[in-house]
Amino acid sequence: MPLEFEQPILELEARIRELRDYAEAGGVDLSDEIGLLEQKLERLQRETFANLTRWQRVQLARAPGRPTTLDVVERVFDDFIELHGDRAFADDPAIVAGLARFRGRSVVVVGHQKGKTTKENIHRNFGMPHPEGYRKAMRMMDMADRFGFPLISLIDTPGAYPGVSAEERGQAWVIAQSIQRMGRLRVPALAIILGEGGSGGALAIGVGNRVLIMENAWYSVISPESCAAILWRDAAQAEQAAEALRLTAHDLKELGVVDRVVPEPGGGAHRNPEGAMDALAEALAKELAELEPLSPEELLADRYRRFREMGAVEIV
Amino acid sequence: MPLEFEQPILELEARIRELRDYAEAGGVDLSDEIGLLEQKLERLQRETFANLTRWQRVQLARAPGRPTTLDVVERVFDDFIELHGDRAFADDPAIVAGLARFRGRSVVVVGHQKGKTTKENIHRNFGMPHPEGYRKAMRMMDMADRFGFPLISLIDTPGAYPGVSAEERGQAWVIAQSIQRMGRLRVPALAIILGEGGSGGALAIGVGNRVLIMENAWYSVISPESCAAILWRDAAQAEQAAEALRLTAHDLKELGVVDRVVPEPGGGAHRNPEGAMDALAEALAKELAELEPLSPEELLADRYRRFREMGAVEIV
Amino acid sequence: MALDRLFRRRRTRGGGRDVPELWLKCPSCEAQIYKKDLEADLMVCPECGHHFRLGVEERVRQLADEGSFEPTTGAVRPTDPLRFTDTEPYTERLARYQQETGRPDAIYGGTCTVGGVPTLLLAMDYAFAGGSMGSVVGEEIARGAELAAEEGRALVIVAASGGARMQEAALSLMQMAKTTMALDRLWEKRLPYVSILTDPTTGGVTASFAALADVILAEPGALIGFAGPRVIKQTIRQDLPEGFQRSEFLLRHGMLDRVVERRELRATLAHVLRLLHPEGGASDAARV
Amino acid sequence: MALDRLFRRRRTRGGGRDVPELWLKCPSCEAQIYKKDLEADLMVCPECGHHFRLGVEERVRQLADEGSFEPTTGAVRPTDPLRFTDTEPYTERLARYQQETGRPDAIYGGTCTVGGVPTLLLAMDYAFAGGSMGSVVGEEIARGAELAAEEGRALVIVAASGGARMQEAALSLMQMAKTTMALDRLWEKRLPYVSILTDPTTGGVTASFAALADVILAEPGALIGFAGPRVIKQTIRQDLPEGFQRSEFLLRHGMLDRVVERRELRATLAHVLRLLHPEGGASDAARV
Ligand SMILES: [Zn+2]
Ligand SMILES: [Zn+2]
Repeated sequence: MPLEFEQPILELEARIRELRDYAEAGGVDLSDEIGLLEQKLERLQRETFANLTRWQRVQLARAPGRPTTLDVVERVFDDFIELHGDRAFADDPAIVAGLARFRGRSVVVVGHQKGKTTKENIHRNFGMPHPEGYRKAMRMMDMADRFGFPLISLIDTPGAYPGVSAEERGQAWVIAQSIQRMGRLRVPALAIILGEGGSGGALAIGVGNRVLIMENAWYSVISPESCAAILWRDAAQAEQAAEALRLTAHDLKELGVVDRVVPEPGGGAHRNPEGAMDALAEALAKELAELEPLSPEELLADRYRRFREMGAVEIV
Repeated sequence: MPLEFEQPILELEARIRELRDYAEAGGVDLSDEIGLLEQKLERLQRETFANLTRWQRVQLARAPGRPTTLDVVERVFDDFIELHGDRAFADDPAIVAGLARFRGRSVVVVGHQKGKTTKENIHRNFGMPHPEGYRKAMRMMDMADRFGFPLISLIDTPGAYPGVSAEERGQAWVIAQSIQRMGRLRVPALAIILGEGGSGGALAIGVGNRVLIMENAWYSVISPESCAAILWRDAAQAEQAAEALRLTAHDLKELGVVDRVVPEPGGGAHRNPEGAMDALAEALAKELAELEPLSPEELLADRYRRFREMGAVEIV
Repeated sequence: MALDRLFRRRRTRGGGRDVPELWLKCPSCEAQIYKKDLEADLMVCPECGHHFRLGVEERVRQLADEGSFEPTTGAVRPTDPLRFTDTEPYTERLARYQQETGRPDAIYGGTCTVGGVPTLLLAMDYAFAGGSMGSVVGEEIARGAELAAEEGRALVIVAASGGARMQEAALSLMQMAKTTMALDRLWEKRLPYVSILTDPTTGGVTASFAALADVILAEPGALIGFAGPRVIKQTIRQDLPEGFQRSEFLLRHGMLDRVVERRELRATLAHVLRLLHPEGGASDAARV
Repeated sequence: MALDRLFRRRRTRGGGRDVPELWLKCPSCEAQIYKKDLEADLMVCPECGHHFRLGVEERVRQLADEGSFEPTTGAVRPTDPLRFTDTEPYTERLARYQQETGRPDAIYGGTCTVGGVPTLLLAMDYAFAGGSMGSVVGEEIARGAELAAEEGRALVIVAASGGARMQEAALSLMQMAKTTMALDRLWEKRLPYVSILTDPTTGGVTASFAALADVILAEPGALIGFAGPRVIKQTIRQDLPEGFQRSEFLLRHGMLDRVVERRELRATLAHVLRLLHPEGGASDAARV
């Protein structure tokens, strides 16, 4: 189902397609008309996307068809092999992890995983990890340190799962531990917010030396819906909450929370996932090249400095 | 309930007590007779304990009244404070852990815990840990390394719990991890087999720079009963299996598996727990004094050497 | 402080009477308790043992050795980086809480000794915006950890928080990483860190520095968790199990070292710190 | 090898007939399978996929790059340190297994390459005393880890074992610590260690080196655990859950990285080793 603000674009596209089919079938030359419509389409798309509200970005970040972690490991990396399990309780399908090559070098990859169908989403718990998922992530961080491989984390979660079983098995504890473990990595750590960056469940694998974000992704301490439910006492005020939270890629760049915004192709990553992922690959390669010359001690100090400076306070 | 081979000793003790009561009540002087009987008692006890079979030692190791980990932390250590939990799933009452002082220095203590009553034994699962217990033990090893405190482990378990839940949560994995974690300690590690040293469940906290054993404790790859059930296809052959397994303190000293046998008072530790624990304290103090001058690297190398040499092979 | 607010609320409901309220109703057993008795009992219900929420200054008084406390917090003040407004501008909310509590934000603490051990003691103020963690709380905790490391002090943090401060959005979230990473300054110096979880400790505070202490203590009956009970109930559409997310539940599930009654808290804390801190001295037994 | 023994048993039961047995019955689906077909399928039932136990030499053939294997085991021989006798003296048992397998003890392996990666490959021999770990198995594994570290090789161990060898009592138990600690030699050199769990892997082998690999693979349907199912059944006095302690169960419970069919095993192993080993070369994709 297309998003509301995409409708005019999609309709125009459909009209162009029809026209082209008609021209082809009838052997008529409609290239001028089609050309004009295509210009109009391009303008419409540019204008729509130049003026997206924050809430519309949130919808884009959730749009079906956006690249997921498994899409990225398929296209951006070579030789991916998924590794399973937390060695303690279970394998959590809401987090995918493994080894791969990125432009020749071995890397460790870990990321949230949403499903593409309802069935898969139920299996993946809509990308909301249990403690086991974060424990698997920590095992991958150990692996990265053990072999000196960079860690690349892909963030796309509404949040850590807020359920009884997750609480029983220490959801808060494991998120804290994962933040700490990632902060202690002696190898380059790159985090990318692919789609949704929901709170502590996102940050748990977000303690990178560099934090990148896709242009239409969001990252916040709370989802707009939950924020609205608490502060406005009305979840329907999500649009307003999204504005207030300043949760878009450009907001976060301004706030210093992310280091780089990865541009998405016109129409958003869900309309052209390959294009989005290729842009991501370029950005990753650049950032990684900057980090690789650093010693483990420099990487630790760099990461400390990065997060130590976060926040806005006044000293009197 | 006294052990069978203790009966003659206990009967003689009772007779002496009766005689003494009678003498006191009637104002009669029976000191010669009592003196003779006391000599006889001393001889009987010495002879009985000099000729204990291995199976009888196993029974002593299990005798109610023997010092448990909680008894030892109470008498041998000062300022003990129990710490709980594995930070992942549960607190396992079959393993007790905490901080304490030993002759002025801070130490980390971890040990199996059996109950003294049926109710307590059910609570303690008869000293058979689940994976959570070993995870708590590993947390204590982290704590010892973090603060540079010696780790002292007290072993007294029939074995790790062989149940469905324990298997589901990775009993084998956690034992292996605990062995590895203890092997990597950068602080002095002392292990003492207090009573029963049942297999991997014992070794999981047994990777000390020095391994001590109480005189009437046992330590083996399998309990005599289980060994008999497998090799003789008859658990009743436990006595024979105990002989074959050479599982007593003196056997293990001969095999090089333990470094020091801590003598128990006449009649065994369960008849005089304080005496046994005071002997243990002396032995601990001596061993610790030898280890404390060693650097972390020397301690690691020492522990590696100790276990690397274990085994009996022929090279052709 | 939580109590002051409770009083205010009750007075308002009662119609603005002028009579000072000398009696309090225990929210757990509903007993009427004479206020002075409650204070003498460290704000623990003498009938049922319910632990009332404690003001931060009272908390410090109860934990620090007498006369040893010197505040270090207060110089760090909140700003409004997002120019956040919900039903009320963030700046106005802040001003109100600042006036009510006399503090710039939801944290208070300083240097002291506990059982003779040099300590940096911080307490989160639930009365200030539900003890929520924004940039100031994060900064004060990071500074606290760094100062403790520099001066060779133990770090003790009394947590009481509804979670991250929404009005600072992603910047609040980043405080989880900042505080967590600052703790490593203590690790490097082998200085202990003890966390005391009080009612309530949830969200981003539990999921960062509060869960990472060497020793984690909690007051009885405190609500402790990641997600709040309401959110969980919405998620699972079932009633929550009895005692769920309370201290005793967490102890059973392996997340806490000990649940400690308030009257024992200072002694237990001193006990732990003396064992862990290099200046903890010889055995307590030896002292006597 | 397990299969040879199976044959012998069947022949004996059949009354010592001379006819070679060309057909085998699958213990899982009970299909009659032509022996040559089974061998061609790497001893995997073509009907149901059941993985028959594999001899160690065949195992090495299936995993090592062709022509690369040089045995390193065999010089370490068992003794009888406890002069152990149950229903039969340990020395006689040993002699019988040695004669049957042509090996001194329950392990076989050597240097090779796997997908071009220099490797030290060890396989436990279930046909030798149930693959039990005594001093020899422990020593060969420790030597293997040390040699791999010295020569810059990956370590791969194919586990198949009923557990520790009772006839060496406490000395067997010590092999769990010895093998575990020897693995750290690889850690220091950043060399990978991959464990392959096959049917069955239980007891002290699972609870030491087998569970500690960087990557843990398992064949489908293998029995893997600490305690044996019989012991557990006795303990809990209930039937065990369906699929309990099988590879797929362990994967779900987070203990394994992957369950890999035998026909994929060499490729998967090579894939992992190439990613983890410093001499793993460039991307597979780049090679093509
Ligand atoms: Zn009450
Ligand atoms: Zn079959």
